[in-house]
Amino acid sequence: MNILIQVIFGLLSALIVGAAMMAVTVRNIIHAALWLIACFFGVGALYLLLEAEFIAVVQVLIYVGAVSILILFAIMLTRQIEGARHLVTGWRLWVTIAICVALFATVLVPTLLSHNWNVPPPVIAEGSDLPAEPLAGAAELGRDFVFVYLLHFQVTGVLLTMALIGAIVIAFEERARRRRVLTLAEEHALREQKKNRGTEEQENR
Amino acid sequence: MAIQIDRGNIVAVTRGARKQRLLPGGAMLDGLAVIWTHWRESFRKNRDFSDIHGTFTEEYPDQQPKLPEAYRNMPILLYDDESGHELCTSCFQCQRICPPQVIHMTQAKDPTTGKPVPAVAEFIIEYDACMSCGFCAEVCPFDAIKMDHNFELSTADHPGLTTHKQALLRPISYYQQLAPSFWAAAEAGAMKKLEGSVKRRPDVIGLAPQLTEKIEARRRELAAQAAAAPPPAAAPAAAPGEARKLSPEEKAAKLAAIKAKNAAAKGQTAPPEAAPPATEGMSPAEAKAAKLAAIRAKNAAAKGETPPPPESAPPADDKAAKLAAIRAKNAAKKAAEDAAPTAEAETAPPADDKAAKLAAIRAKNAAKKAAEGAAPAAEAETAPPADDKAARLAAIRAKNAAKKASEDE
Amino acid sequence: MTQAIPLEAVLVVAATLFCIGLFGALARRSMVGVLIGVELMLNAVNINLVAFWRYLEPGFTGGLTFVIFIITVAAAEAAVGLALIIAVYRTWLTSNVDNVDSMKG
Amino acid sequence: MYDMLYNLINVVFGFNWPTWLISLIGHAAVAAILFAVAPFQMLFLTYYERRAIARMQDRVGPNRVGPEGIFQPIADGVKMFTKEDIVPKAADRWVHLIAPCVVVAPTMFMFAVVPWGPGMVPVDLNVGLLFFFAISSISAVGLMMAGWASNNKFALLGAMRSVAQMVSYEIPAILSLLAIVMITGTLSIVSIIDAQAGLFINSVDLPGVPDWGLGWFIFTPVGFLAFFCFFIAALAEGERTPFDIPEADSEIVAGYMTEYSGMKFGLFYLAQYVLNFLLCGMTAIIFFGGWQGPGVNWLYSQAISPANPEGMWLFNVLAGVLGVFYFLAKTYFFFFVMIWIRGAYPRLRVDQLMDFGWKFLIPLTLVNMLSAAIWVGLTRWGAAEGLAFIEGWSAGVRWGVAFALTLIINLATYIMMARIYAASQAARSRLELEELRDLAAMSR
Repeated sequence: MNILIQVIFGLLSALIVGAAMMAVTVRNIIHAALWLIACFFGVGALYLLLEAEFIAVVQVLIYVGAVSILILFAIMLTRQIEGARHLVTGWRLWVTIAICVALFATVLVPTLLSHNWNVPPPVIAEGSDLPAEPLAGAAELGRDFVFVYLLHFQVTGVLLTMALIGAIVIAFEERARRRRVLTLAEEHALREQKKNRGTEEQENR
Repeated sequence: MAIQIDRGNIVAVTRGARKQRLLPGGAMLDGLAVIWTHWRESFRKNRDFSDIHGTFTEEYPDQQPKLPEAYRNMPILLYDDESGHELCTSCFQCQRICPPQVIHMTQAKDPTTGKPVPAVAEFIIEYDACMSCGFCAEVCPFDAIKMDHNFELSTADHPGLTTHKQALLRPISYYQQLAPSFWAAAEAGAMKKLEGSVKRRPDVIGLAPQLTEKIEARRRELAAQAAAAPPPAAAPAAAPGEARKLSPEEKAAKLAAIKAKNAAAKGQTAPPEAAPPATEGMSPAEAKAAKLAAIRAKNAAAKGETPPPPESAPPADDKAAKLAAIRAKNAAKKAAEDAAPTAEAETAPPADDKAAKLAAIRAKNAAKKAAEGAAPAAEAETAPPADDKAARLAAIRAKNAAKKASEDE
Repeated sequence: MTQAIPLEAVLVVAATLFCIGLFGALARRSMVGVLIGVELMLNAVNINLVAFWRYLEPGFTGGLTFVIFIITVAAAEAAVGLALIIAVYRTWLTSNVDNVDSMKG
Repeated sequence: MYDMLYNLINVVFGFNWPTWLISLIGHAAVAAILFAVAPFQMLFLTYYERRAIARMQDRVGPNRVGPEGIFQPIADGVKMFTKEDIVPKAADRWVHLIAPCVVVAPTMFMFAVVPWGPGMVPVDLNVGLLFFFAISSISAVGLMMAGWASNNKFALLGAMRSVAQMVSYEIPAILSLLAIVMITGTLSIVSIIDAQAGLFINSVDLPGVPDWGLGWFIFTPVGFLAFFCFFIAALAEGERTPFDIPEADSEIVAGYMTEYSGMKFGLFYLAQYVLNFLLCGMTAIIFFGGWQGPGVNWLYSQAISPANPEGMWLFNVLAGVLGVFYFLAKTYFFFFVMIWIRGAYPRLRVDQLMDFGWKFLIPLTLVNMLSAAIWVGLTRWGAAEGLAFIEGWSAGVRWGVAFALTLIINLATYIMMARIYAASQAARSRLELEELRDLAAMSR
């Protein structure tokens, strides 16, 4: 069983890292968004591997189903799909790379590897070689949301509402500024008006 | 409430007051119920059009549709069942009115007088471009063109959709069966007009080809009975036997014309009639004659640009003779083309002999065939006594020409 | 799972994702690109939280709760951020970060 | 299942393969069965739909290929396979290629949690219901990819419409299911089916009812309203006729499928029909008991199961066959209802669709959730939860009170919402009419 899990983990890590790399480097912003979706999906699968089923499903539902769609919509609304320079250039690029590599190679990885995480040994159930651990699932999560983290839960709800209202307010366009799509009757009326004006001018002359 | 827009005027049409229901959405259920009724009733066949339920489908290839009388697909031409006379008088009304201009026709002419006859010589409708408007049938004063009910016209042969008279003709009884009441209304006038035009049609003109063939077959039979004696000897043909299939009378006419031309052209050697039987023993003289014939043909071709005197001189009282003249010209031209290589072959002695022999044999065969074919055809063409009128005429002319030439010498 | 793969491996994957996201957020010129980088960083954090939950405290819901909150915040952030992008695009007709500099002194 | 496989391979044949390999083989086998079933469903449903809609329109439908035309879908499949695959020159090649796969893959994924009969579920996820809808939302990405990659305005328009529609209608769908989740207290699809044993009243609400497998949620007011909302939302998600705006062929050629041909087009078709099948199946599972029906539970109690290892294998087969029969019968019935609705109603306008989803269905589902809460409170709670006054009531009385109360709430809400909605729509059309009148007057 371990071999299978390790192989799957390796493939998923490759997918996550590769897709993320593509997402930040490709020129076409739509492709970047699609790579981002692939990355989200890989992360969701990793959650499944980590036995966090509810989180995995939520990841797919929110990130893949909502956030990425939102991003795609925004890209299509702004219509800037392929720019000439999609990344910063010159020294700024090199500094950025340096920051990221330095963070990764000198801070994060050494810390992660050197720190003793005190991982408790898995509880092995009797008569089986598989671990039988009490995993918190969706039911526990739901109960804790109501009993333990109620305030946080409410605050999150308020945050979401505010974000919703804020997004609407920011993106709202005044009706008057919007170019109206004319109905058939309106078009006809306009044409008639123009015609009338034309004949009046002629008469005036 | 429905909104209707009519050139800027808004007309609001309000329906009757809506029924208030206990449960909103009941009208949606009513809609579903209607569809349910249709679904349930569809398992029986619909009987007539007053019944709004049941399956209306006609399963076409198995079940032929019952077409209404006024259904129209493609135009057809009518002819009288009994006499075989076509109703069409080539008045060109349909050709004129046809919106996609797919109707083409030529008027028949009296072969003896050359005057137009109220009959059609060739009638073509391009079915592939026809739009089935039915104007031609509407406009036809003689009820000769009608709309067919046959719609199974699909084919892989696109040019084949250009339909000629032969394929367009249908007997009146066929149309009568398609549209009995329409024909009943038109019958009296149409038949009267047909009688009028039949009077002005000589011989086989204006007869449906189906019947023409029958008549011709009958005549051929008669001729075979009458002509027990061998046909008049045919002259050796200058042109090699053509692979092209010609109708017998055409061949005869051509032969005669060529004979005449040859006679006119050379005018020194013996009249061609004498030559053929002698050529049996393949003598060098014979080869020489054949070669000569080829050369003569060339000459004739060269001359052929201007109308040869024997053809233009006599009044072309016979249609066949006139045709023969034109054909002779063409044949001569072709003969010249064919002869050219033979003439060139003269320089090479061994080959030349062979070629000449071959040409001679071919010429003989062609002449024989022509002679055989000529008899019945010529009989059929005109009255029985003048069995090979055209050929004889041409032969006489040729003889005269030969005589004249010898005198000149 | 816990036997087959050490916690460090999962954390390293998360760290890599975080650094890539950081690079994207810093180096991309278009606003949507920056947003994509930020989303990647948030996902890296989520992986960390789930991994800690699974390896250290599988019986408690603390880690999962945080993930849910972060996802909520990310969704809110995406909504507001994209609304901003659209508003900016409407005003300046560009979605490049560098071109929006009217506040520059 | 995996124990059986393990026994078969390692004990019977003595191969001594490692457990991970056996596990992989087991998963692969289940996946292969599902992958074989899905296209078959699609073939059957296309034929079924064409025949049924033809009957509703007083026609016969396809009846030439094979007896009564049953090989028509196969002929269509052959046609699609042999057709030329055209990619527009200005299209984004790779995205254009991947889009149909992205649309099909989630629908195949969704089969993973669908129970076909008692004990016949590929994976019993404890968040199965959420999984189902999370995965179904992925296909929106595929539609977007298809629409964008085609480089065609109709395709993009269709994709935008379909994504907007899917995202909007996912909310009422999930909210209406949440009412059921509140009553059952679980997200596992298998548990939801198990909760529907009983006779018109399920055995969870009223212990002791005879178990005929008819304790469906449709017989409760909460379940009925949830069904109503869910089925409408399912029509919109599956792009069925009153909501087939994304591929409105009279407006925008074929929507996101415009630039697709051959088997890529076939894949979109496949995805659509499989999704419809799954949505009908989900309706059957959640509101109509899935495989529950008279006799199944009794048969299954005699069979080999985790609860009863001493059973007879014959009963496994019988219970499985009967259960699958009930499930498929219900599913195909709902598909028939979809066809029926297609035959009856015209297409909505885009703004009407959005109005209907956001202003009518979502409030209705929210009220339904309140009803569900009342239902749960009245049937399950007692003094411990602060409802001391119902402590003494018997289960039957509790059920009756809950039924009456939720019925009143739901019915009143429905009538009120429908009236308000109709009035608002009428006012809107009146406004439009006045605007038109003004314009007409201006032009004169």
